Amino acid sequence: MKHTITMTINGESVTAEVDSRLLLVHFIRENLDLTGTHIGCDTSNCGACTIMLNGHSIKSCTYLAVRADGAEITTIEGISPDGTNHPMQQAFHDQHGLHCGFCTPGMVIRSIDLLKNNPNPTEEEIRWGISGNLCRCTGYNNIVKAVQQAAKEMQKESQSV
Amino acid sequence: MKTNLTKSFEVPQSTELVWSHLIDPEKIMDCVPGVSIDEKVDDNHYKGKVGMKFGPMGVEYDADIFYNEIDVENKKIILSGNGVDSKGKGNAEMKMTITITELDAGGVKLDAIMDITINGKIAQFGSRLVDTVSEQLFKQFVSNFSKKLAAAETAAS
Amino acid sequence: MIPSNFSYHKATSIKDAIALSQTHGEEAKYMSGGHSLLPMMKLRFASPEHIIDISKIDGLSYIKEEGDFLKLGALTTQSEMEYSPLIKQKYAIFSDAIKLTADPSVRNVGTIGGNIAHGDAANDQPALMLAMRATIIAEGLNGQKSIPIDEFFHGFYMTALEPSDILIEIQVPKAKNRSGGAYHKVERKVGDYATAGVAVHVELDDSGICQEIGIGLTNVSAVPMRLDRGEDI
Amino acid sequence: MFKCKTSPEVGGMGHSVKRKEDARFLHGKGTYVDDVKLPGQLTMVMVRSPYAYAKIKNINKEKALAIPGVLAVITGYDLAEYNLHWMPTLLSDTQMVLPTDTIMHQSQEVCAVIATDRYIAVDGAEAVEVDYEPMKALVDPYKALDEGAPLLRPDKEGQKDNQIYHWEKGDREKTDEVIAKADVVVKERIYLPRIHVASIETCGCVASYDKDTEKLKVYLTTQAPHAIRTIIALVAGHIGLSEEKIRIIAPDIGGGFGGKVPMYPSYVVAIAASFLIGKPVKWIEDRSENLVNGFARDYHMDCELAATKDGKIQAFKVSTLADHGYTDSSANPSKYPTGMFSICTGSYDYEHAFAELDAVYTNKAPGGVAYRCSFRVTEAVHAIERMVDKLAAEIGKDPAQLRFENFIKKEQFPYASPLGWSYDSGDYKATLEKAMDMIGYDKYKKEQAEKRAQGKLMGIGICTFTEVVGAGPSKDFDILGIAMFDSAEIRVHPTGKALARFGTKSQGQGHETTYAQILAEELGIPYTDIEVEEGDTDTAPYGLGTYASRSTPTAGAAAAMAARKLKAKGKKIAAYLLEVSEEDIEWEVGKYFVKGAPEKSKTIQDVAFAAYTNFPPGMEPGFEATHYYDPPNLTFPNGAYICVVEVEEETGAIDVKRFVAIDDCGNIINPMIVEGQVHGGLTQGIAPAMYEGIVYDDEGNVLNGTFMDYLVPTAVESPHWETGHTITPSPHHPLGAKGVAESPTVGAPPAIANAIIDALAPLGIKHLDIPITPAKVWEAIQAHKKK
Repeated sequence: MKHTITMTINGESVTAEVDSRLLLVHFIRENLDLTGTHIGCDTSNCGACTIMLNGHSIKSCTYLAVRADGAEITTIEGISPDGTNHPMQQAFHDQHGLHCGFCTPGMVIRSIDLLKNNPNPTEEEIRWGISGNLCRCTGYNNIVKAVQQAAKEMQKESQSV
Repeated sequence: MKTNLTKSFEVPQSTELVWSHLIDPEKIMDCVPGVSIDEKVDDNHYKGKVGMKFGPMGVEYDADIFYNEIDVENKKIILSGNGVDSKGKGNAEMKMTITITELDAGGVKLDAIMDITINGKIAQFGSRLVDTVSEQLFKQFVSNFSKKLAAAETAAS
Repeated sequence: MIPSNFSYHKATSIKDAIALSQTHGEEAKYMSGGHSLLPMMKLRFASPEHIIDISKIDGLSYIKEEGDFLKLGALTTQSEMEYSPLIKQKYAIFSDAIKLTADPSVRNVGTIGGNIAHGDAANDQPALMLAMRATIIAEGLNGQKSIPIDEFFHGFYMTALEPSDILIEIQVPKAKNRSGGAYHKVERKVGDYATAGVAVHVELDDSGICQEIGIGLTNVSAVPMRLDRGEDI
Repeated sequence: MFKCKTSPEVGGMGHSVKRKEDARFLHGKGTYVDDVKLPGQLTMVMVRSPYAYAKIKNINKEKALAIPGVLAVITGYDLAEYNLHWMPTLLSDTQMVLPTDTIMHQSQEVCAVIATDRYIAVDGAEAVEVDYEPMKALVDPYKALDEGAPLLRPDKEGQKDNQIYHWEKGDREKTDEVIAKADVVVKERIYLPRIHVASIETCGCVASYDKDTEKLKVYLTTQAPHAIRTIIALVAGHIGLSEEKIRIIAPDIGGGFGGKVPMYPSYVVAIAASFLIGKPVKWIEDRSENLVNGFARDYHMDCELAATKDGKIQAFKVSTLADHGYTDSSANPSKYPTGMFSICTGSYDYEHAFAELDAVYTNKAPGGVAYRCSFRVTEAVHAIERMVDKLAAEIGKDPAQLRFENFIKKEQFPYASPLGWSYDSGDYKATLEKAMDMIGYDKYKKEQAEKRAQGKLMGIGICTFTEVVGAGPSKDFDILGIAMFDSAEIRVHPTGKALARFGTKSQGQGHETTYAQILAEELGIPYTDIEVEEGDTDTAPYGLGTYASRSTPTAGAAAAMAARKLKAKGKKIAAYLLEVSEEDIEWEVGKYFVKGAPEKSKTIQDVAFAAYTNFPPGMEPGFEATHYYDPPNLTFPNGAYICVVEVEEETGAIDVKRFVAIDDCGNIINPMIVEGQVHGGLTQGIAPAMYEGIVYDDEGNVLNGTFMDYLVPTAVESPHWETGHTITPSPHHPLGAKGVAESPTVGAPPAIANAIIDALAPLGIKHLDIPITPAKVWEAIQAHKKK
């Protein structure tokens, strides 16, 4: 069964025909060639496939593409489309919050969502806030530091606006 | 993976009635949730299907069911079954021993021991479910069996 | 891991959903957040032929106190509960449990109604509902019905909901002056299904004497369980 | 401490420069294997066995082939036509590519479905009908050696039982004798469970064979692209895939940790499928497939440690049973079937030791890869470090004090260990002292005494380990006969910028930055002007790859040596340009100058330009150098880790309060990256210590085949790590460096286990195997209460 869906991805409107069972992560990666969103576990445990849907982080491996009809989606490629760094990306770079880079897109998106609900989190709140995103390389210390740095930067930004 | 259930339950009917139900494959299998007998191979060997549905979840096995032992004297039967997942995702084996004892106050007590072995996908991904499901199936069996006996008793009188 | 083929239907209203369910019969399943059902479909433990998406139905996402009840719309996400000031202030037991349920991205999608309607004894919300003596409001072919929580869970993945019924609202007795609860969960790591969990809700009178107590247990049997003996004490 | 020779702009050794590779990963522009999309590409999905041990009676492809989009179902019979159904393992055993008669472990590949798209391929795999005859699986490795145990590998000529090999090292008689006479002997059977590296990116490949050019190109999740190229040529040379026609490209790798060293059957099937169909074929594992593809550990170790009554260690003996699954596909050097396990004598000075190991076949998945550790060092360190703690408990001595009294002393290096290693350098005492200072050891000892008095369970655990990394030297180390060296090739362009290529392959270690820093250190060319490339066998020099912490000890050394060749050539050019003799030229970072006249100088960039434009008559033009570095010895990083835990008696819950890790990895190239590697390794240390373990039931079912049940730690389980360093440079490495990424994975599990056991000591509990979960602790507490 085919469905025509229309959504906004990274600011651009996309219309496509999809099967009922097509998973959103495959739609993003294979139909749209946005390969920054990764697949790591298939069971919504690892968070490598995390994207932003209508302003909330979700795991796109456990979401049907057809259900995203009408949604506004941001993937890692759309976090800072002009090629500069979002404060979160900059913080991951500054704090060495990534090694192999595979979990990084999901981790960055999740961390941005975390700060939306809690702009000034404690270390413990950050750890709980990224608990749905597995990283096998960094041991998380520097990811926590990166989120702390980004929180500071983003608060400065919001104050200066 | 293996799971073992040891359960006892009591029914108010007579030993004869209970025993006659136990040794009749159609009557007893009718009480096991999801089991249907399609073919009698010989007196002690039947072929059928075991299908189970729990909410959205479902499995179906092509099964062989055997009466391994019918011990009239001790009122004990041993049943076994083995089934292959109809989609080739694994198999299941079950051995059930039921012994009945007459109670002084009337009625009988049934002691059942079930050993279940499951291989393949359910063991791999559903291990947290197996014990729960087995417990539930047994409960349903007890309830069905008790009802069937009661109905038989009513019909007889 | 990819689900088997199925047909997807988007329900626009409760009536529409029920009609779709009627049309497609037993092979149709409702999906709200989908975080219980879709993983089972990806593992191919479940292969429904029809999915009726109820997540787009308007008006089923709310958290409000009305009359004697806290009313939770079935499509309220766990995250909406987590960040609701009302819940934080007056119903801390939910905050306890939600923090321990899956992870933030899953909670952004997973709904309170789905968590209960799935009938999984390892889900966290059912124990809370038992402890607080909630009432489940469902709508089906013959209109609305309310089901006391003690009659709701029938067995493993089985509830009092008929195939066409949709859980639409959960009603929890409104918090009293001196009432409160907590949820404790033993899990192997954060976000895991409960090895076991216990939800306790108590109501005290003005002198601090316990008048009411509700205790619900997670994942200790095929159904979410009330600890009657504990409550009797 | 290390003093930087270069400015931060040049960014040589010791500078925490930020990583050059980050930008693409942060913007979602990394290219991992699953991101590769070639024209006409097909997808392959494997059908896998639900049984651990079974005969295949029939495979019916019909229903699968009837699905539109399913193009082929490839079975072992199809491969047998090309003699491709078996392949050699890295340790010269044999492994099925696809079976023709018998299934040997659950989830083994049965056949492959090739389709136009992933979804169709999965449907196709479900539609293949396989008729199995299940058999009783042999799961327990101890039973594998029983008389009358079913012979699992009758296909192997001369194989009479399930033993793969017996290995031993050291003097058995003398060791037994010392143990028999010793005042104190502590014994324990220690099990290190089967675990999986579980890199977040699973394994996969895109194989593309071009019938016209007869060239095979494979994008592959591999840590060792050249070795894989040679193996493919050895396995499939007879069908025309000869080595010069094969190109392996390892693009960005989403974590390796040892799991991406071997050649997996599905790679071969994908290559065969592309060869047969003539189109690119992609195969990507799902997580459940990944978790049964390879494993680490699975060593059952019977340990005995003998000492005098005041705690002077005299002898250590360990007898191990290694469960290898149905074939030995350990990724170990040929002459070292048990890897570096003989490092098990540890950081202590004593004379007598004996280690032996029996490897057996069972109906489990093969593997024997590392899990972020140099070949079997984790097993070795766990054995000795648990035993030293057990000895301390036995004689009532503080475990730190016991270690101080037995350490190899700084002045004893190079130290000949009883089992044959020559430890290069270390200052174990200083390292442990630093760790104790940092955590406040004495303060915690006091706190522990107070807590115990209140009936609370608190533990302090120490691990002082010695690692052995950086294989070769080639005289001892080879894989399938290929000597273990590594390589660097540097091309300095006329404008003084450079391209450097290596035989290794980064999987997150930051090679693009650290190799550039090594070259910056040696040549004075800013690290930002140096591009580093790895992973493409058509362009990179031959090397054995990245695993076992060998990149810095081998390829890092090769970089320095190649740079020194360039420097020597540059000196000649500089002399020519400055019109003095070569003897009059001196070097300081980035610049040649005339002795006694520093104002007369040429920068390395001037010299590079001249190498292409104005070089001395008769000199070979260009400014390039290649070096294949064959290390004279391994390097021996070491460290002291201390962990403090509290255990809740009622529930068994374990709270890691503090964890301090002091590492000595010699001279440090990039402190930021080293610290990051240590953090990551520590989390991969707590993982097997408290959470991970592949669980098989008696029938050979894997009971935790997804991340729902295989418990990879999140940021919540992972403690806040505290790290520090001591530095004793390696005397034989050109940069004095040693390698670090695996030390923490080796050192953390015993520190954590020792801490938990220490916490439980008042209850009489003396040992628990890892993973030490709350459930296991709770059960142990209940059992001891009953006593």
